[in-house]
Amino acid sequence: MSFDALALRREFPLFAAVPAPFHYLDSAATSQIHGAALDALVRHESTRRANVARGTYRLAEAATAAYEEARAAAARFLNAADAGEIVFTSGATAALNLVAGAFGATLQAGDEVIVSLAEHHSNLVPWQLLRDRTGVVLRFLPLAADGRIATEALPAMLTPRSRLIALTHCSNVTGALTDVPAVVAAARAVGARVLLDGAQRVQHGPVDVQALGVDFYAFSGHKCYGPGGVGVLWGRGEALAALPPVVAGGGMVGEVTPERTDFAPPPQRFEAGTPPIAAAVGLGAALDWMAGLPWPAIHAHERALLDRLLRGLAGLPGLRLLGPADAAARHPIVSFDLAGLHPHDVCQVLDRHGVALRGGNLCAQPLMRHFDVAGANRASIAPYTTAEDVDALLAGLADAIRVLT
Amino acid sequence: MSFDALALRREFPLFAAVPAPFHYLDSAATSQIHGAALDALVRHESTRRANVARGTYRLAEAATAAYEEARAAAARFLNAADAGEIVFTSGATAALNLVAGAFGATLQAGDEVIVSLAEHHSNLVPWQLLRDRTGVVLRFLPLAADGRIATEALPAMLTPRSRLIALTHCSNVTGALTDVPAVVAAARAVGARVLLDGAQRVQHGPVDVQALGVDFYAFSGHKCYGPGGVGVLWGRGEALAALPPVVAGGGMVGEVTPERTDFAPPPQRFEAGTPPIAAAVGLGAALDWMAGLPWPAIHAHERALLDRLLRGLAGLPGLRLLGPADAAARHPIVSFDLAGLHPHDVCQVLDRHGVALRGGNLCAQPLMRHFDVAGANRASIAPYTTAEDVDALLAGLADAIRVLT
Amino acid sequence: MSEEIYQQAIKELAQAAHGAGRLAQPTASVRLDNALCGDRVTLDLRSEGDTIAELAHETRGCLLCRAAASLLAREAPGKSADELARAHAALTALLQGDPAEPLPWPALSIFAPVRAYKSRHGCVLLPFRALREAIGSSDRTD
Amino acid sequence: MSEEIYQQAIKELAQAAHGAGRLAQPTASVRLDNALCGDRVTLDLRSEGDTIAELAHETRGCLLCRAAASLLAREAPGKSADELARAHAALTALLQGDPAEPLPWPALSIFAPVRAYKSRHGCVLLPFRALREAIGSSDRTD
Ligand SMILES: Cc1ncc(COP(=O)(O)O)c(C=O)c1O
Ligand SMILES: Cc1ncc(COP(=O)(O)O)c(C=O)c1O
Repeated sequence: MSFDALALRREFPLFAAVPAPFHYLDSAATSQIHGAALDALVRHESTRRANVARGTYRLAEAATAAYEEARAAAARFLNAADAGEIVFTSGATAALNLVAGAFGATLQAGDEVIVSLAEHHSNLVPWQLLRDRTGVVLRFLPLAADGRIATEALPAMLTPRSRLIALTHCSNVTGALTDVPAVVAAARAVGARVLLDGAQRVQHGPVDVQALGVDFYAFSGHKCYGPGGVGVLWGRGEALAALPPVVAGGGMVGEVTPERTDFAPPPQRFEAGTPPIAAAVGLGAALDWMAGLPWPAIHAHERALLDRLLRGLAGLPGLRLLGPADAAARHPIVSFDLAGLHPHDVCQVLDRHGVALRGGNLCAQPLMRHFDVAGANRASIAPYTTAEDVDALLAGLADAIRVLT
Repeated sequence: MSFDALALRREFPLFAAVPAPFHYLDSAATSQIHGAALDALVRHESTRRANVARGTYRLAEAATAAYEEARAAAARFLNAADAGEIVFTSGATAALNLVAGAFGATLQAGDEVIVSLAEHHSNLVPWQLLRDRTGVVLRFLPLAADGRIATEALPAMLTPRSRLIALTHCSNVTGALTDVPAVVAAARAVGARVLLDGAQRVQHGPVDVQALGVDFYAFSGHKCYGPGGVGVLWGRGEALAALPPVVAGGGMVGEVTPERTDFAPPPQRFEAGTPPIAAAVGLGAALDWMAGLPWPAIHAHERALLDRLLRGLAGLPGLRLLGPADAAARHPIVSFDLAGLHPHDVCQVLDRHGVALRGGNLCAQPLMRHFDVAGANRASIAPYTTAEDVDALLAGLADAIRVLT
Repeated sequence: MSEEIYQQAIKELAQAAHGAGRLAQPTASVRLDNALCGDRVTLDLRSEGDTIAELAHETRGCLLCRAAASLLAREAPGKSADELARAHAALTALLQGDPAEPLPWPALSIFAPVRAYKSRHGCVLLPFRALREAIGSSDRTD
Repeated sequence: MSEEIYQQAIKELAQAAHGAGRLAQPTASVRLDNALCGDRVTLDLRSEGDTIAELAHETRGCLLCRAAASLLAREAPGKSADELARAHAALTALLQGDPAEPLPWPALSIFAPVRAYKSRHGCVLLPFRALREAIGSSDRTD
């Protein structure tokens, strides 16, 4: 099985636009947008733009149909049982906050929510706000030394008050994949629900939420080759139906009087106001495009690059890998400390080599504390990444040591 | 001063794309996107796409600079004292909910929020949710017979517990402009803050929040010739600084530990997660474009069309205007009942004439009840509207009477 | 088949408003809203065993919704829950452009031109959905 | 003027870490974070009248931030609040590409190459912002 990353690159407008040398290794922060997604967005805004689900004229019908087709595309991508289980949000953060607000409203003081110490701030701080507001108890799954979530500790942590386990599907720092079957089994044993933060998972291929057996799944369009400003919350039908609305406005109501209002069923209940219509349509195109990719070949390609990167890093003086040392059960996201050099200095030197790398606390301060660092350098590999990108990074890191010490 | 609406239309990609006859009279639901806004969005996604405010490589610096320049454009458009007073949201509904959540969190049971019976659901239902959650008292400003907000009733309604007056700047049903000076004077007298819902106001030209003297201002990009999926909350510096965050995640924090988190200052405090970067950049381009338009000439053009429409409507049998009968102190939004015919039937017949009109409860059920109708037909006029559009509507309405009765 | 949605037959049915009003002693009552357009049907049902004995409705809606409610009220009495489910399914298929032949109730064909207007399908189907819910709820209370 | 950000002088200043540590009896203390990158300066100040008598800091940050803190700690003692405000303003102007001539402290010129990298301006300015806040807060407690 062969896969041509260079051919794939040509489908991404940005790579044609940025002059060489340019080695984009920050897809975990935002992936580049695929041409089909951008085209779909532009086509929508310039030929079919109208508000959705309200107008009866042809343009509005076409806009509504396109928006609902994007919902169907998201359902296919996640293998959701029904398109009505897809809620469009403005991003993964908004989706996670929606669950924190809505599921949180169904909880009592003393009920427990479990997260891990490896969460992105977007799946941590919303739960802290909930805790501080309501007296819900927030508990933290510990981590193994290499940063993996110690899901084996879960059964002992759960109690009859455990209501929700909210974990990242794939760490944005280490790329480690969470052992979802273990989590779901433990959750089922106490009747808790499971929310997965799929923000980092989705750019590496379609997901099967039914096979995973979870209850909620959140992700962002801009991290899976789609437009910015749109995201998805999937919720199992009955799980979504049990949630009250958090954000209110046009399009999510039944009867409205000054005294009281009743609410539309999901997904509309959770889509107050005009949604990001064209961005959702672009996301639908990105997800359909992804669904047609040769994922086994892409994973082999990404794996080869990950091995090349890990080998190269191992040869650098003072390099400390944060996260698993092997390539198994992870996506190709690699964070590391380089001889104690500050990540911003390292990334600045890399930039001279045309290497785009992210450095800092990576929105995961508890995990940084676990590794006892203030910040890290992170390289992330996507299907359009090439061996040249990895080699440029390795050369740049060697130069950074020279320049900075 | 002459203004050429036909020339202006050529700057909007949609008008070239949709075959004639096409008479778009639903700009109050969503305006069409200006070419400069769409181009700016596309240019951003295809040449400068990176996450903002985190990366140090050149692409990320360019993305951040473009995003912050969009913030500056919004500040110029609103005449805000500082770009730091501009919070990007996913739309007007999100902005209004943000105030309801954040300002709401500073209120005690028994504190009062005042809205009117003419509000769009997006500036009504969030306050109902707040009331039901916290015991804040929600009071309703009454309306004059023609649907105008009876701001003269405000001083008598206010008490020392009145904390916020949240009103539409321009009605999405009648186009009536709220008497803001009266509201601000009354609010100042009791120390209440004022929030204006500017969703319908912004497509008719720049706003001066400092001259208005209000504290918060909300609007959506898709209603002012910008992309969908982005909106703005402006807040006076000290008013914003006094608000806690509602939505949490990456990019809005200081130090994060499992036990506690501290928050960045505004506007970042209110922009959790990856914002709609390219859409904001597109919105900035739309606002800059608007700032350069000959507004007095455009208002004269809109006024002439409004007069033409009102005259034509007056000649139709069984037509009942909902809202002021004159063209003064309003923007060109006109809602009406046609001989008791159901708006969806009317709009369906209009569609055959290529006329795009919105019919229904217009997300303003309390106002519909005030007018004692279940729904209404709404025609809205924008700078690109022509006399032909208005004439096609009038001919279509005559036909609708014939077809439907 | 005419492509005019607003055929004389539709207008006449809406005008006739068969079954308009409420029942004194319904075995089931359902109120259903079309959240997107605000149309509302309040439907009362009196069933005897598996048969609809009486049906009445208050319908606030467009011509299509009112015509559908009127047609339903004219046809339903004396029919079984199964027959009504078949009519509902046939109407849905008709709107989706895949009509069953022959239609269980020939008059359903007046809605064929609505096929092209997806945003209006809900208007036509609302009374049928209300009836299905009413039958379901009277099942439960039997 | 070299365009290399990481000049020897920067590295040496960061390495030297002038003023590293805490004061036993500060008249003001300020902790300031760069929310966007997580750099942090904790700055202690002992002023006598209008003059900075002593300054110490704990800085967790990049080379630029550490060099700036070190330079500040070397230069500040004995200077007045006004002189420090002038140095702060001069550094800001330098980064914005509009340098005051002559610079109040010649050594500030080592930061000129940072001009081109907007995301790093905050790193250089963080210690100066912390000092300004510390001076402001000791004013208030005077
Ligand atoms: C694991 C994880 N969760 C959540 C998020 C938040 O996504 P967004 O910023 O698109 O809302 C991110 C992105 O940084 C992430 O990596
Ligand atoms: C007066 C008014 N307020 C708020 C809104 C909500 O705007 P959006 O749907 O863009 O969030 C609208 C749009 O319909 C409106 O007309």
